[in-house]
Amino acid sequence: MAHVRVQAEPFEAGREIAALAEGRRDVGAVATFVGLVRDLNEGAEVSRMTLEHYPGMTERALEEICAEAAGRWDLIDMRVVHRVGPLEPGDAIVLVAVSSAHRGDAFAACEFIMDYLKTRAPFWKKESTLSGERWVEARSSDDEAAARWSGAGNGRS
Amino acid sequence: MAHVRVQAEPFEAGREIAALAEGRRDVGAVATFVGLVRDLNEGAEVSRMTLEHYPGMTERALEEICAEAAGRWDLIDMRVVHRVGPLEPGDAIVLVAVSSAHRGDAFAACEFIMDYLKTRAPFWKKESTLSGERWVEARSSDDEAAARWSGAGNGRS
Amino acid sequence: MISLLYFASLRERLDCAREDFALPPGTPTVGTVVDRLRSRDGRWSEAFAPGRAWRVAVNQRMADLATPLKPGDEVAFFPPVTGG
Amino acid sequence: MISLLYFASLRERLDCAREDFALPPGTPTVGTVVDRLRSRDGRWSEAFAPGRAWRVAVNQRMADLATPLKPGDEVAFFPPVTGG
Repeated sequence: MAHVRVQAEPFEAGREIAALAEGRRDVGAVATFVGLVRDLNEGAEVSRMTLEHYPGMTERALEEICAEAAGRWDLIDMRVVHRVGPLEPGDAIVLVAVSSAHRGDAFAACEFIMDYLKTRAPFWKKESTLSGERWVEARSSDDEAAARWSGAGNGRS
Repeated sequence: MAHVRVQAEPFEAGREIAALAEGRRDVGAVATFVGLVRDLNEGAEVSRMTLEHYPGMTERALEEICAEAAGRWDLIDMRVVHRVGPLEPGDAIVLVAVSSAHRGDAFAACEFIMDYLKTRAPFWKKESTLSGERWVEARSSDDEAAARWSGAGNGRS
Repeated sequence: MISLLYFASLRERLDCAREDFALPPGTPTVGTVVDRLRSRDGRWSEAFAPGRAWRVAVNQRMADLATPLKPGDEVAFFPPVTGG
Repeated sequence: MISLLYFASLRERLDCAREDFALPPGTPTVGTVVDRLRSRDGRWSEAFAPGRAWRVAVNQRMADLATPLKPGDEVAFFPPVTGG
């Protein structure tokens, strides 16, 4: 049921959110996350960012993450849009939007999908800084964020 | 720093999200919640919904909730838009959007603002159903959601 | 004098949106005013019955029975909120 | 034969995006292939050194050293992901 896209073009968050509610009367909540390129990462000024991905596997990984969210929470629909190629500070990289009857499910699933996307979907960032280009290193905080969701409950107290 | 509006007119989620990121290069995350009118509530079909509010206090309450969020998390900006007057199933009622450098802060603050808005901001819903009009009763689940955030930590495990 | 405001189901039940109210002498609180309102008639005593859920704001900030009042205050009574 | 794919910093370090690879005899696994790659030269042995963080996917699903391989499989090696 999830809608997943990988594209070089910018996306419009409003259009993605509207698509989740359009023509429906049972959606009570849409939780959305938009991730953007910051001009500062780990202390270095970032002038440009290039996103590489693994075509085919990316879409499959995103769909599997959405399917896992659908199994954990009571959701109506989901959309994930991830950009690839060259990006600049201020550009949106990723959008995750989740619709549900109630807000608790929508919030939890949206955060879950982002946390899992950050550790499981095959995208890699290369930054251009004053001291040259560098591949962004994976952060242990992202692993910890994803690990919250494993275990017995849904990762919350 | 928060931008708060109460209005009868529809809002555009995309425009509100864009306003948080426009001309900035330090925003890494925007978490957004949109609440909509459902056609079914507590087992009854809803054909129309009217939102009453307490002019003056509403804006103040929303600003105070945002100020409290700003004190708890590392946030860049916030926007809260709440509609009043007659609404129909499928219409958006409320938008909360929070920008931050990192996603954890944006998600937590957005959910916090919604939970507090639901229990502290003076809005009241009246539903039109097949059996007539009725004021929506406050739900204990909303009190419980808001209570998560009090206590020592930030309400999470 | 103070202003009393009523909202939503409370406004409809009492058939009153707003009234001016003479502040009782002494050191009046929200509780003093509520006692006076309860003594009006069955409709009012029922609306403010001890077991019934209602909320109060003084000068647009959430308050309770112990909140002190002074001339010119705006006191609003309403049911638990249901926005969002 | 199987296909080996390399992404991001691993592709740059090895100067290789894709190659065909003769599947070793017996009951080959990802581990069998990695052992062969490590034996190529210093660049390869360093890229796949035990302490180094890399990930592997077989037919576009996350896998590990024990994952069995069969002819036609697509095996991808890459650093920990950093999207989003």
